[in-house]
Amino acid sequence: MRVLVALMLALTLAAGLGVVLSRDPRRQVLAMAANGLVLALLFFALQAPDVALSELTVGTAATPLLFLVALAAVRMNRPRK
Amino acid sequence: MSAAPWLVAALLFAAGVFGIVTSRNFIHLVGCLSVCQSSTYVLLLGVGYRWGAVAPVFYDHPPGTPAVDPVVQALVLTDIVVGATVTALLLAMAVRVHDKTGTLDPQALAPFPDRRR
Amino acid sequence: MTPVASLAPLTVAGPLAVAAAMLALAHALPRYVPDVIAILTALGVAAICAVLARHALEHGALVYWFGGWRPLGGVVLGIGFGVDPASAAIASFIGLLFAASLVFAWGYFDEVHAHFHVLMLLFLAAMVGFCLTRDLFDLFVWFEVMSVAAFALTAYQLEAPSLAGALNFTVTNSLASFMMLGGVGLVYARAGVLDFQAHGQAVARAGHDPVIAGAFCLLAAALMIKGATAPFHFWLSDAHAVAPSPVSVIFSGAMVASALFVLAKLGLQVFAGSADARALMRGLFVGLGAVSAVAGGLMAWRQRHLKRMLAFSTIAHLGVMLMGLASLTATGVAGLVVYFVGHGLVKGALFMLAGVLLATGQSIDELRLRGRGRGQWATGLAMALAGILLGGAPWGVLDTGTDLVHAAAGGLARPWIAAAIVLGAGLTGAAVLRACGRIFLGLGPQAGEEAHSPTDEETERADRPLWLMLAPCLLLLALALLPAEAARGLVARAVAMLADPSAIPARVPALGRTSAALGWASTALSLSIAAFALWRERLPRLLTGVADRATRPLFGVLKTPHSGLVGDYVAWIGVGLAAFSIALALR
Amino acid sequence: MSPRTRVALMALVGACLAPAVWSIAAALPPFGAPTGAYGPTVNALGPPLRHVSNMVSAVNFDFRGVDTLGEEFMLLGAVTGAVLLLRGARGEDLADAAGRVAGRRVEPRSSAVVLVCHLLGPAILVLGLYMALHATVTPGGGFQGGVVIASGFLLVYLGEGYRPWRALVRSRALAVAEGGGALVFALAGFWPMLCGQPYFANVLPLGVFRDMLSGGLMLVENAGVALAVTGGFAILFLEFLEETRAPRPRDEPGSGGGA
Repeated sequence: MRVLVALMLALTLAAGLGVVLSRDPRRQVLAMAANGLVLALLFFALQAPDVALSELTVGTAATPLLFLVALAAVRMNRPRK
Repeated sequence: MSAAPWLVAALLFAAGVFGIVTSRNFIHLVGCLSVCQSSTYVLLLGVGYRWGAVAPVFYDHPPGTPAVDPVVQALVLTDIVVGATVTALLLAMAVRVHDKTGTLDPQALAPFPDRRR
Repeated sequence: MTPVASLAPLTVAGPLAVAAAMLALAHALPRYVPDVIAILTALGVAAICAVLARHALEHGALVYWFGGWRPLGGVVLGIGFGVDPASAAIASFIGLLFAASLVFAWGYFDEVHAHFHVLMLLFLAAMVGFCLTRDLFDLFVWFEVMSVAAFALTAYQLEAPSLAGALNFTVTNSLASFMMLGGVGLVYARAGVLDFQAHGQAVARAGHDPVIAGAFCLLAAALMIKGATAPFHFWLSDAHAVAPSPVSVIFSGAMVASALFVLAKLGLQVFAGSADARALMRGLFVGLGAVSAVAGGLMAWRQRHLKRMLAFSTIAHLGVMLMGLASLTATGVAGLVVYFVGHGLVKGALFMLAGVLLATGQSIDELRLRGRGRGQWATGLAMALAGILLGGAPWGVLDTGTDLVHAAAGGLARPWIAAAIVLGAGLTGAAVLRACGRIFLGLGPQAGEEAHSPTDEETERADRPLWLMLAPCLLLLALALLPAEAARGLVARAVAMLADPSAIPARVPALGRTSAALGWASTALSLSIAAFALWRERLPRLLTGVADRATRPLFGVLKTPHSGLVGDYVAWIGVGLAAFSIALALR
Repeated sequence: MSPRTRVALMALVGACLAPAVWSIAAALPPFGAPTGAYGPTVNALGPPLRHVSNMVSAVNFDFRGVDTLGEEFMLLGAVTGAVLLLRGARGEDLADAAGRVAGRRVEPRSSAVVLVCHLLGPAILVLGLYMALHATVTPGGGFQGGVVIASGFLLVYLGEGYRPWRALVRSRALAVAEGGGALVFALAGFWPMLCGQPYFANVLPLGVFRDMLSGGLMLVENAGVALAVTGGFAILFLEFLEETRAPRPRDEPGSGGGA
């Protein structure tokens, strides 16, 4: 158990750094989904299934989706001169 | 190990802040903000965790089994909703501001740009 | 439970239920119905809170346990609202300010889905919950509801400056909420409680403890970001300047000061037993308050964009409030409470006047508006009066608050506190008076330093009746002129109950008055600086040139950090936190 | 400041804060051995007093129901704000008109995508409902279930295309669901007050332990949350997706604000 929790904590830190360091927003969306997944697994390991389900639905699916759509919207909008 | 979650939380917050101050794209900045927020999840759930305890759901285990703290889990649930709502608002603002100014670079977005610069 | 106590949840759940119903039925509501409902709800909240405050003042502070979860065997299980007289009075004032602002906004927001009113009611409920709750996490929840409503309202006009201002506001204040949650997490890890009183006892037991000190630093930094004191204040001058004027009335008049009120409450109820927290407040926080007062005053003087000028003046006055609360004495906290109300009344009226000018003069720029207000004698007199009150004239509620802060500062034996208060208030009053003279009398053809400050083309709907906009503004000013001297005894009693909600003080001596000399000094300062700016073309060129050359580097240094870039603002938040930790390490 | 100056400044700040963070981490109770009494007391009292087996839901809806009330209205505020920002600039009257993109080719969907969506759609809906309904018994609840259901609507977009999706999600109905759900939650607290009890006091029959219908008033609150979250997230998805389609009138300034 200790090994699992320690591993998940290390992965969480790595995934968080991945989000910060992916400077291209489109790649960052993938990093964010991965981060959400890692966090959800950490929450399962910490015996928090309710929180893990929330993070899975919000952090891995809904929020990255909003990011993707926002990026698409930004690409579509040619700014007014 | 006994202090690892606290240090991970502090490092996640620091990483998020580093991302915010160096970001050159607002949508990237919003992602960094959510990294800052994930540090609070780690801190709170770490605070309530107990070695060898089960999840605070007494469906498969009888009531009375040592379980981890349900209060912090409820707090983190609220926290996740906070994160999702603020992210949605920020993204809507980012889409609009790009629409009006044609840029998403935080270095170019000042509400009152100084004319003498 | 007494019938009065059962009113407590209505103050929050009432406006929330009305907001939800309004959102669900928005498409079916005729025009102006949302206005009427929102105004009546705000007035209802104000009335209920006033009843609660009066009851608590006579019979002791109420505690309302939601869900009936009373503490069991020393463990606090649920969430309580602590209705002490000061908190309830502040909540009542907030309700009143919302009602005035909603009357002022009548017909301003005519889009069909009542979104403005839904957000305002959420905002109201959240601020009342923020003031009344006695649970640390619940405090965070209302802090965040308040923030979300405020973020959306800031961006309401959907123009580039308002969006950029809203983005800065959202990012900095979201970081504040995460820091607050970090503080709550540390508190919970150490004490295992979230209730203010239970935590206060745990802190007193813990003695010197880095966890408690760290939790205090995080909570205080979060509240000082919301409460916009240096070096956490930068977002305010952006957000309050770009928000619609009825929204800025609430932002400057109540939202930011409520964060400082809660900081005082935490200092008295939760961290009173922590020597670290007390040392930090009485040392560093007093200094930060002084810096905010002077820097805010100078920056306000430098502006030509009226709402931005008022925003900077809010920073100056928040600095004065911080100096009052940081003394952690009964006099200082009483000063904060009275100053909160006095400043809210005057600043609310001033933002309404800025809105009137936006509607009638179709500009927010002091130089462009020059002479355009001739003939609007009611608006002009109101603005002059508000400017004189803001400058520290010894009349009315704001003056009583200032006087109490001066008295508290006297106890700390640091003469520079009085100087910072006089300078900060004097400069903000001077800025308003200069704008007033220029707009309504056409004075001051030659602009000084303010000519170089950024401005914006902004207008607001012009088709609203003038009397409807002026009526709530004049009401606020009339309330601001009420003699608050008579209330000194009541305020002293309320503050004693804020420090210890479980006690019913028998007799509390009224807090004494220092002298009116400092008030007159800051009035004289603001009148003379304003006169210098308005008649500078008649003064010898040598004098104005020397004055300009002497002050230009000062303004140059001050304006650099106010860059409008969110990365800078976040970096300054880090600097502030580092200052906290250095101050604690040097203790 | 340039980003580079800021990094230097932040390094300095980090150097100042590192010792403080270290001393706090060392002084905190060791990980895995919490000392507080709040959580254990809730675990001990929840099953006998409220007949529910999921303590997190018990905290969310009963012990600390006010937090969840605030949380629900935070979501409502954010959704209202996002609608204001997005729809406000497009113009209110377009709200229920299907947006279109001139010149974009309509790609025919591959039958595999359609099949997967047909299979997945109902499954996701059932999963969301299951999660929402069993809030007081097993992990999950109205919030998680609501998000799942709202995301499930998107499969209609993916599988059936834009028009059937727009026919399904009507912004007016969603606003009624969101506001109505939040209203149910707020009113659920007023109900006990009519019986002379405090706000949110659990006055309904509590049901049988480990039964889906256990928890009394919590079930009403949970239903309100599920409705509000489904509506709220569906509105968010709708408004954001609309942003990628609606051709913005080029010469018309934002008409939503008061300016």
